[in-house]
Amino acid sequence: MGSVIAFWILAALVVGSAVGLVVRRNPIHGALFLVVNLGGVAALYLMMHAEFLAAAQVIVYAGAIAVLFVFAIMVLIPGKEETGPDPLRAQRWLAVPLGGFLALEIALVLRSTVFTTSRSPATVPGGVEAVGRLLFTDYLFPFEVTSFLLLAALIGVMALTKRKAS
Amino acid sequence: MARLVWLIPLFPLVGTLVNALFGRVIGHRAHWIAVPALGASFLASYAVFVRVSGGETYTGDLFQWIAAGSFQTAITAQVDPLSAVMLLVVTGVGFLIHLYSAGYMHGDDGYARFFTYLNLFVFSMVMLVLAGNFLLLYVFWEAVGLCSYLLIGFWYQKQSASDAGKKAFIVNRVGDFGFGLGIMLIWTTFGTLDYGEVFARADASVSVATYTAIALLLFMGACGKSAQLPLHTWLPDAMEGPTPVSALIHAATMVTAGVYMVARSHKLFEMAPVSLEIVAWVGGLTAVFAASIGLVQTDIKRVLAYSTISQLGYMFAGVGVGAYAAGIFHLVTHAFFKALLFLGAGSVIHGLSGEQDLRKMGAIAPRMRVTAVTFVVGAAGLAGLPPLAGFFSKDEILAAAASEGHTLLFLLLLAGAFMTAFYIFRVVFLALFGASRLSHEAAHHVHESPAVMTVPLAVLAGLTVVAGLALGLPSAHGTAFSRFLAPVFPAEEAARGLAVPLVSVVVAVAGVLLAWLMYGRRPVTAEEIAVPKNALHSLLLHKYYVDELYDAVFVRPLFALSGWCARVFDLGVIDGAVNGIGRLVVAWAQGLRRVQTGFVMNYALGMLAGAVAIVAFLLARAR
Amino acid sequence: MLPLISFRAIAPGMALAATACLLLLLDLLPTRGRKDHLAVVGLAGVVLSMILSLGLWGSDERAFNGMVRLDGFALFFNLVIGFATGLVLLLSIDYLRRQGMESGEFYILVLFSAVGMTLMAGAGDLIVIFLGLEVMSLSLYVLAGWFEGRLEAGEASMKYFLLGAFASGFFLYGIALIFGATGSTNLDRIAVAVAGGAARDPLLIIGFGLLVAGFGFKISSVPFHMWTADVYQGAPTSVTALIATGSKAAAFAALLRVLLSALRTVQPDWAVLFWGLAVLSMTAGNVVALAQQNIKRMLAYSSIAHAGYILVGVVAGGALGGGGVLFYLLVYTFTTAGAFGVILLLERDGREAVAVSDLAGLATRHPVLALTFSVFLLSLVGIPPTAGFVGKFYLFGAAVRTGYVWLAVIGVVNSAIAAYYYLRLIVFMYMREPEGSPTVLVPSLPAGLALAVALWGVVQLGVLPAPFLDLAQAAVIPLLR
Amino acid sequence: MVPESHYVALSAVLFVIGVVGVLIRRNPLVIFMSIELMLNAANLALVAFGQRHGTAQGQALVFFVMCVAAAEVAVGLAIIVSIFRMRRRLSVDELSLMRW
Repeated sequence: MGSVIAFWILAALVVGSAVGLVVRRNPIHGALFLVVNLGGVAALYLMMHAEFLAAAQVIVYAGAIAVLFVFAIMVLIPGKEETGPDPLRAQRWLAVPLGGFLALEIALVLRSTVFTTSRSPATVPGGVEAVGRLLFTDYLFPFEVTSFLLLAALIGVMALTKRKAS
Repeated sequence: MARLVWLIPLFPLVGTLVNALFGRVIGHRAHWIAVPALGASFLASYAVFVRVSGGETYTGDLFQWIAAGSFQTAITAQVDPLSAVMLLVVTGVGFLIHLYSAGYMHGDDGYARFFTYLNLFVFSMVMLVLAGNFLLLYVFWEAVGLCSYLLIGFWYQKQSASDAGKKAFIVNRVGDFGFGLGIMLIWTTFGTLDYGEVFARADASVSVATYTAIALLLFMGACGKSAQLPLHTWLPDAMEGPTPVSALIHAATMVTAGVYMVARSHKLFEMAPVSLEIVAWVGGLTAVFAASIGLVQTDIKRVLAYSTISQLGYMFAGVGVGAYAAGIFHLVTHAFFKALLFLGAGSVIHGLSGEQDLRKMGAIAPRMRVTAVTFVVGAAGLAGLPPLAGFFSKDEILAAAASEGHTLLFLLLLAGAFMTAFYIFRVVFLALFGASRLSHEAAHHVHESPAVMTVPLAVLAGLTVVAGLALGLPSAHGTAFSRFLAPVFPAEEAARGLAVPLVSVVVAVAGVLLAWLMYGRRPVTAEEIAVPKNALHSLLLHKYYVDELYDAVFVRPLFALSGWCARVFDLGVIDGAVNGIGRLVVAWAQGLRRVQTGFVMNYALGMLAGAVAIVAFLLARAR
Repeated sequence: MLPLISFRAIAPGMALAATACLLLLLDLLPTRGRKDHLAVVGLAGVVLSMILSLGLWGSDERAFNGMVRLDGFALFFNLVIGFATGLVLLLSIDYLRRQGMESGEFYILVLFSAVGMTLMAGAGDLIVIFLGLEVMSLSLYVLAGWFEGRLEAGEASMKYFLLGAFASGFFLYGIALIFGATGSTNLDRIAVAVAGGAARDPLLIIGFGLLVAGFGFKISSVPFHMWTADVYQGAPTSVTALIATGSKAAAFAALLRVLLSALRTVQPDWAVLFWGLAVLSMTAGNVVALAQQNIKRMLAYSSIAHAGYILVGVVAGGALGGGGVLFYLLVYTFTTAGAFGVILLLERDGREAVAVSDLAGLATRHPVLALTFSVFLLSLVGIPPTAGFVGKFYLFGAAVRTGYVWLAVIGVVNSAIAAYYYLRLIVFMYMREPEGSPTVLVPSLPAGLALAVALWGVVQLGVLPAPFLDLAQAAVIPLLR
Repeated sequence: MVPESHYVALSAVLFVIGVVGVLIRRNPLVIFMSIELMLNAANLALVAFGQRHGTAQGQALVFFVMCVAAAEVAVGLAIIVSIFRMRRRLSVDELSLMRW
């Protein structure tokens, strides 16, 4: 019962912060909402016994990514943003129904056979060990590719910033 | 024989390559490469022809072109009596016209370029005739079109010339689209594109509807290439090209490719009688339609262009009523006399320093004797006066139409014959005889063309005179020509009465007489020729307004649609105030906020809409 | 348990990755300021990778627990990607120096993106496709905005990045839903689940739809195409060539592998979907291209149209359609890289000559270049004997053979419309006199070499396509087992 | 115990909010944050599905997505910063030099 209440509280928090991110005009507020959102999702991971991910979420997402955003915003934007009339106001009236339609489609997910069949009894080990074992066996190759991906991103960023210096 | 056959296209190909690569060095000596190349090619064709007369045929592959899984197509050459005749015409007439061009194009800046294109054309045309399967036929069908496009726009400094080139290409695309589909349909129906195999498998096991579809699609291609209704509009404009090009490509050879193709695939057409009927009627209607436009044109080359369209109509009418040999025979004789007429017209134009307007000609016969005599021979040939070639070949078609029970078609063709005789002798009287309407300057410079131009005229005139008598005299077993083609086309029944020839001669003479009464008996002024006398005349002068119709129905809406799509379709919902790139750039520079629309969001909206639509579609299908 | 570690299976990609790392080191050495040698070393790596691919021809194995597949399909695409990357490297050398933007990182990023492409081509698991896509895209985002200081470049980079990331979001959510429906991201296991009845699971259907949206972005199919024109126009021309050839080929490789190996049993369901996408892409691309005045933009819309043609082959499926797609992508790589290569050599008044009117009179001043460009354009139209003709013939033929006659008809109509705007360029080159200062050719030996290779490809595949067609068809067979 | 379908539904809601954010905001940074929201939603779904199927694979996949997100953020912010340096403005509705 407690877990159900916790879920609904977290869900409200996560959805609320997401809406806040999208609606607020000030990007700084948006970034803070993003941090809240990411933290909320981390808590949801904990509830699903994915402890490793919860930790990674806080460290990588909330700790690094969101901070980068805040940093970029502080450096770049003097004061408020998105002033003046929105030339694409009409688009909002299209975007929201289309998004709603997408939500409707995804709501059909709940009719999936996956959720109607009875659940397998085995509980999933969520600790570092289980995930780590997977990463270094089945997912060894993508794991190595990830390192390459990060290297590519690094070089890309270097290239973008180095040119400024010269 | 194999080596001999491949030599025919090889010579012009080598000529093309040499002139293309070393054109700058060779410059005004380009004809020393191009003309001998054609001569050699002609000799090879002749040798092949002699072997074929002896009953030999040849089919062989150069190499496998596309061979993937079940689908195999090779570069195949096929020589039978039909292709042997075509080869002889293409290389023979081609050789004479090359020779003539050496004089006509003398001093032109693009001399080497001209001969490069011309050789390339002959190569492609020879390959088109030699092709042993439909795919190869299609390839060189496109290739000759490309050469035609290049040569029409040869004098690209003239806007009208490059426009004409473009028009030719676009109209031909319409035809080729059908042709391409037809070939695909052949492939799916028979599983092969090889002539021999396709025709062998063409039996009752395939439905008539399929045959009809194939035949009509192929005929669509033929209509484009051979300028038949309603795709005829490009040919008169194609006269913007140099005159030898008009003679070679737009009279003697390329435009007849459609007739050749229909004759070649007659097995398929015969499986669908309706399609042959359509071929005949399109041919007949085109013959009369184009001839009637030819009645009032004032540009000497345009008259000849409409005449070509009309004569091609005769060929299709012949093929359509099943008289294949007669159609091909007319193709051959037409190649002679129409090339002669074009080259003669070119000689006149050359002698008048570029004047093409009939209203500014007249009375030049005494000063251009060879040209005048040969032109009259050609005109008589076209009009169908006996005993010239045109008489025999046209008569064959008329007789076939009459005896196959196409009475209405026969009458149509007869009317066309009358008009033909009239318009061509109108040209003769206006250009060569009567009163001089030349400008002072032109009158001063009138001169006969050099021998390099008049010799081909004389040779073609000779051919026009003898070809009919030698090949076209009817006998109990058909003409000599049809006997030669008997291995390809089923033998036609022979021994027709004298009624048809008599009627056609009377009609032709009547046409000539009328022309004489109107234009030859007394001098006419330039105004009399040009001013539309009544609504009909005006309709004819405007070529039945076909070009205007096409422009209004196809061209303008397409551009409007394109512009509309560029703005609306691709940008989604945007501010209607913005309507021009230039204006936007300026507006941006001025920092006007009202035109700054955030396109990234528009693009993203498009993507979302697409994703939603795809998911909705898939879900709906899964229900 | 450790999975089978097979360096064989990833050798061609490894060669590229190792070369990229080598370039990183070489770039650090103090040199004479020019970076040509990096491009040459990179080219050597590309050639090595292609040789490895040829050497491995005939293998058919799975490695790393099914994450990687080494089969003819992957190897064929490695060759296509190798050609694309090699040509782009050659084209870039003098071009970058001319624009004052030469830098070692450029070549490194080109190689990085090539690694991403090979990953996509040889992926046996959705997550590897996703990672490969990201490696490729992140490099391309940076490359697209390489010409710092040009407003268009920054705009191109930003649009490409934002929309690409947006598309990645769809792609990823699609993967998540497919994982939910089948319990795996491995293509083989998905195939088993689909055959076992998961096909009607709405989870799988929605997931697949979102996946298609992600792929649609990369292959620039309508309605996910809108970035194409802006990015093609704003990016450096050699990068445009890479986006148009390599990235499109890689995306098609992954798409085709997903469709043919994981979802083959439900082909009728997705064939209808791609039928629509093909028709939309062909038509919209060609019609909008008619109105363009900028050559790069025009080629962008042409590339959208070509995505439509290639989708025709996807719809047809099987060895015929799949082989047609592979062959056409090879043809398209040569043709498009060649066409962009020609444009990148032209300058007028010291700026890049990218307007259609800049081509006026090119034939008289640079006849060889004009002829080369014409051959590429004719191949794009699909006029024989160029490679484009054989490719189209094969694609549409496959569609007719499999019963999609109307699709083929629409395709043929479209190529007839398309002829107009390609030929307009030829008309400008051969039949117009220039106004104002003439367009000049900036000679460049490496670029000349690239054009020669591309020209060879177009002619070779047009005149003697048989061995390559066989290769393309054979490459699809392992997917169909 | 909360059923996994709840988590998946929540992730769908998050995903849609992210999509809408991309569509209605003009600041590239905010747009980008909305895209992060989309990735985050996918992560939540992956974990929930993993639980459902009784495997840790979902969690392993999320690990990769996090790496991708980190790499994207690095490159994306660098691009946005470089644009800002060039134009001194930052709103996608002002990035419309190229059109049609």
